[in-house]
Amino acid sequence: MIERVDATLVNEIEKFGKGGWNDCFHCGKCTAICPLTEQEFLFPRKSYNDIQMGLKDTLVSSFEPWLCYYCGDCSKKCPRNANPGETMMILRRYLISVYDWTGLAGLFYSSLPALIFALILVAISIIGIGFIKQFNTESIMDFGHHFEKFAILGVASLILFPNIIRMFWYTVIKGKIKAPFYAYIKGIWDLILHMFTQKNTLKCEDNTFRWFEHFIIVIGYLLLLFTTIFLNWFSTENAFIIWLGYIVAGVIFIFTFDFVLGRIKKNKEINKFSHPTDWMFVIWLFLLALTAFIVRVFIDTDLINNNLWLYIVHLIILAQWAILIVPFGKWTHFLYRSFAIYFAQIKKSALIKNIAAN
Amino acid sequence: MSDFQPKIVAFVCTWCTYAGADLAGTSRIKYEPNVKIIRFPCTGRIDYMFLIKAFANGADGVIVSGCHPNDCHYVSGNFHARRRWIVFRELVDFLGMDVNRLCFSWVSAAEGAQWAKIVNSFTEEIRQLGPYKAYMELVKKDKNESVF
Amino acid sequence: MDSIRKRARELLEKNTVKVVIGYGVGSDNTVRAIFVRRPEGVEELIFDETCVQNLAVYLLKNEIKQIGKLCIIANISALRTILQLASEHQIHEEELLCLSVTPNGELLEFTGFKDIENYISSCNRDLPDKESEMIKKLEKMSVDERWQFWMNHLSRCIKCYACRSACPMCYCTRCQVEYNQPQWITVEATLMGNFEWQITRTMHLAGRCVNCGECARACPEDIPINLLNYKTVLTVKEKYNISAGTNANIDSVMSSFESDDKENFIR
Amino acid sequence: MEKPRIGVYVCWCGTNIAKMVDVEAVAEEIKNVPNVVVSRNYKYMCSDPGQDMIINDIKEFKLNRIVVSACSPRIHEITFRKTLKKAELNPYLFQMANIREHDSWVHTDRAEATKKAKALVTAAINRINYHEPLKELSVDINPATLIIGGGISGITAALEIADADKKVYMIEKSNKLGGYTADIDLTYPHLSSVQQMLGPMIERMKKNKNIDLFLETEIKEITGYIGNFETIITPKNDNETKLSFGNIVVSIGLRSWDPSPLENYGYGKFPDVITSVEFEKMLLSGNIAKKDGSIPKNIAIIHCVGSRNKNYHEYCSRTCCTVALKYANQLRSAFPNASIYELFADMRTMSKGCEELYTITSRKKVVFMMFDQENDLPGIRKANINDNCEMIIELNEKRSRKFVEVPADMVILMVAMEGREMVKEVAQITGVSLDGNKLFIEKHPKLDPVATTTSGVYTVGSCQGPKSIPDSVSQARAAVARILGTIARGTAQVAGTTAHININICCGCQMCISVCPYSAISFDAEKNVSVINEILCQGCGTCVALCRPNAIDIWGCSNRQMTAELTALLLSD
Repeated sequence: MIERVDATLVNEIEKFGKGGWNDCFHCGKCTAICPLTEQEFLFPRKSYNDIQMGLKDTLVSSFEPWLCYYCGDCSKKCPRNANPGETMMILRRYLISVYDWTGLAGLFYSSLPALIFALILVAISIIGIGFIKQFNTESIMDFGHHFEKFAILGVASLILFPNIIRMFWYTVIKGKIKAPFYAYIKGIWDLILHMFTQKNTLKCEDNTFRWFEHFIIVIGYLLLLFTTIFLNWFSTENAFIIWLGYIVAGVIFIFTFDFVLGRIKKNKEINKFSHPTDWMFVIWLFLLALTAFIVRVFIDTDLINNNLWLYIVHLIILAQWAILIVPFGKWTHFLYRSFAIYFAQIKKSALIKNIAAN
Repeated sequence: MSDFQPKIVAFVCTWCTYAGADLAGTSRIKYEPNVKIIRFPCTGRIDYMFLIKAFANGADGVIVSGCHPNDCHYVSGNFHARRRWIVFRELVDFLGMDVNRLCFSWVSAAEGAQWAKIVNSFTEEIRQLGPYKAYMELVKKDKNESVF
Repeated sequence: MDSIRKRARELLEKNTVKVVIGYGVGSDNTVRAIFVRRPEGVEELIFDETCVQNLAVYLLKNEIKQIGKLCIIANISALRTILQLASEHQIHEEELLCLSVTPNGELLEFTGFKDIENYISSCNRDLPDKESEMIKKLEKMSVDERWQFWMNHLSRCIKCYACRSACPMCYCTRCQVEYNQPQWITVEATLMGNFEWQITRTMHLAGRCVNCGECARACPEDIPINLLNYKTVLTVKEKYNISAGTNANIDSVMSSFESDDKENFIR
Repeated sequence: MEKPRIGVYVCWCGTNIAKMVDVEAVAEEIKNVPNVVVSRNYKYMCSDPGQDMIINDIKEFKLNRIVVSACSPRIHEITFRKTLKKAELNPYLFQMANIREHDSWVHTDRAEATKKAKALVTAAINRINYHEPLKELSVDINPATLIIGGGISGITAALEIADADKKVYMIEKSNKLGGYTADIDLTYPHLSSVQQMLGPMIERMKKNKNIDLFLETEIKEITGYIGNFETIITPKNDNETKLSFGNIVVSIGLRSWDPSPLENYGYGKFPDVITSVEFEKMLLSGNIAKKDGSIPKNIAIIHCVGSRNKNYHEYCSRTCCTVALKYANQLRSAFPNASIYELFADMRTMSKGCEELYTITSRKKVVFMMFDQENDLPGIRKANINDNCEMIIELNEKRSRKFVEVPADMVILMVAMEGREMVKEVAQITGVSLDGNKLFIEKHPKLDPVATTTSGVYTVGSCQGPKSIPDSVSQARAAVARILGTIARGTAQVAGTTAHININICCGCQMCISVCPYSAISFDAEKNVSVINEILCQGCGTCVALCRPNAIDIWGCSNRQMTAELTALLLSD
């Protein structure tokens, strides 16, 4: 099938942010200076072309938006101020909405009222549950502990896993990547490595510190998840776990604070443009760590029983995070990006095999 | 043989090659001093007799150069010249003259470097060929000293 | 032969033409040009395969032109000369009547140049075999051998200019050799002057020569100077696909051009 | 002729020449050349003291020939000719030897360079023996001007000349003024109305008493030369009129190309594939619609149709890219939700404000796609029912290297501009040459872009090459400035270096007539000889080299002069 050009696709993409693709006249400078682009995956210029021409199938099957770590060099050097870095970000939002079978991701990205409504709905539900539990500290905290486990399990199995399958369908199947099975096995290590280390960020210039911050947050976040869910940080008396929880929460708290501050200061290219969901992601992560920290302090100072509302606030933030941000928001970068790198590696080996075969 | 300094005369049109040679000068491009230029208004003006007379007066090589086709200041002079050269070259070749000693070229006013290149390569070619002894003998056998 | 005589007599009797230029018997079994002005003179006219001379050379002579309307017994060379001279505005249709005989002995009478053009287009205009072969032979020689060949021949030239006089295309009021400011070509017969004269002669005939061979026939030293002209005829034919003396209304090869004339030697 | 008394002046040009050439030795040695009376060397011959030196020597030593050995004659020949004039010596009794550009600046061996300089100077001296005083001809200028073609540039020129109170004859082939411009709706880049601009100009043309307007009139022949042209015209419904004029402005413009030969675009086959000219008329009428009257949802504009293509027109038609952008803007205003596609080979938006128009257009959701003009043109086919559009353009998109389909309900072909059907006749009538693209050749593409190689004939506007309105108008005004200058002077000088015929020798073969690019040679049937019009002759000398009996020679570059120079150059070497 020959792909059809569609001038109206930009209207759809525009819902996810105002990109500068109209200003691009394809000088190719962005691609020339990008440290991450390579022969098989040329970006950002190529993606601009796909957007301008409205090549939806090509866009949806492309990995390029995920391979970008938004160092912002391209945006700085663009002679037409077409802002390629932000456009790649917009494309990631667009792709998240495409992969998401529920359609909620697209709704939340394109409509702030809908997002706020959802947040409020979650908050009311938690308060409602508190009401059902007659605001009993013990049973609410017990509910919280189980909610976390089930929320994670539920989100992962009902939303994230189907969405990854959809991503596989759009990119690998429809993108006609024919790679041998062993390539999929071989790439798994890379999948895990990139998922937890995001090591490609280091290829970007002057990005070591940002990578470090990011890395610490990911590790911290996973540790926090681990301590709260499996070790039940809020109910344990084990001093090691408590200290670990304190430290991890504190670290996330500090680094996310720095992230928020960066977005306020806008002194880096990556921070210049902030979609409401970008704000939400860092603020919620920050609040998550902060409330967790304070809840533990209150537990340790035995003040929690008289200040149950504090735990409920924490629980609300946690629920919003787990139900809204994790499956539909920026958190999915963690997943999609690493899978994109995994699939991209497979595509590359398929291409190499094809070249060798010809 | 290599220290032989050939005498070469160049018949050029004023609008293109002469101007091109001027450009070689203003660009300070260095080339061999063997070629001396005679300026004509147009290659169309260059009678084949001048070429013959150059050899009669002791030239070892002759360059004829003007505007590229379609660039003639006088619209079509170079086209007429080209026809004349084609016939003339075939004829003198048939008469046993060494046509390697005749260099025809198009050099525009913008091609200073090209002019220098042609002068240098043609001078070297003539240096390799040596003096035009056959023609010199022809001249010597002529009882008349004056050639005009 | 009879048909020619008959027609010539008619023309002269009716005073349609004033003189008939034709072939007659010369001394020592040769053929010469004769000018018949009275009807009874036509009996002297002959026409056969020995009549190879190009009588068109007389058409431009003032003495002949003054007589009045001419009739010429023309062989193919002469017919071609007439066309070429016409294209150079030297003769005009109304001044001339041409008679000729086909190889089968059929009398032809041409009233206009168009008739001649049509007839010529059906005739063999190739060079004689002997000369063609000689040219090929010379072309195969080395440059030095060719040079030697021509020097041997040209050293015999006595500058009698018979070649010029015999050539019907050499009608210039003043020949280039007659200049002394500048002295293009030496007056006396010197090797270089002879060489330069032949170049001049051939260049001036380039695209105009109808390969009648009259120049070589006229040469008292038997120098094959017609080869030079023939070589140029071949060049012109090959490069521009033009043969002189086939059209009374075209520009000469050397006074016309195509913007994409092909050559391979211009740097 | 008096005996030559030659003064030779070898210039140092500061160190430019003196560094590489031993100028003193050159000046000393050439004293021995016959007829040299004075031989000097000086720092700067072109300076006032240098020129004064020549003037004084001419008076003191009764010099009648001057040789200056310095830089290129292309720089200072005119300077020294003026010096000779000042000294009341004919300016053509002068010759320059170029020992700077052709010697000191290009050689590295001082001895060799000096030797070459001696040869060049000796050759110049030998040649100047045969120089003759030449007369510069002066012709009176008829103050009337003929303008051929009533487009925007012709109208501008006519009004400018008429405003200066000089007579104008305007010849227009069609029945109305305005030419191509009259069919345009808005101009780029500011999208202002053409009709508002052109209407008043045409009104002024009609009212102006200095302008004689001949509509539906063609010219068959023009005779004469600068200052003194004549023609006879037969206007429609009118008697034969004889016009005399001193200058000619050719402004016949161009026409749009019929794109039928480019079968891949299906022009003539699909009703909604239209040319830019047809679309412009649609805009002018205010109704953009498909042939069936419905409104197009997908509109494609294809650039470079027949332009920049070796098989049709190799040149760039120059205005179409920006016009296409203008169309996209006008389409967007008319149909805010339509899909607009621009298929281009290269986006060439030169001129003020045009690049900005491109940027503005690109922000209006116009899809720009590139195709390979040389090897892979897009093709148009009829769409199927479920395609939801009229036509499909198959395009090998160059930037993405992707083969794509573009839906289209209307396709606008930006067609090339080419010479009008009568361009060859006009060129022949006016004695101006056309280039291979049937565009008029200017006298100098950079330094003299409105004059032609025929004095008194100017070409303006797009007949010289595709042009925008401002460019055409500037050219018209530039030509007018030249013409009014000539009229104000009253006379025109014609260089003395022309060919001349010895009618005693000419045998009337008329070969010279066919080679002359300026039609300067005519045939005198009575005397059976060719005659050269010295005013038309530009002195190229092609006829000289061709003339077998040497009946033609050329002043300033005669056979005698050139052979003298050649001999001396080689013998003194």
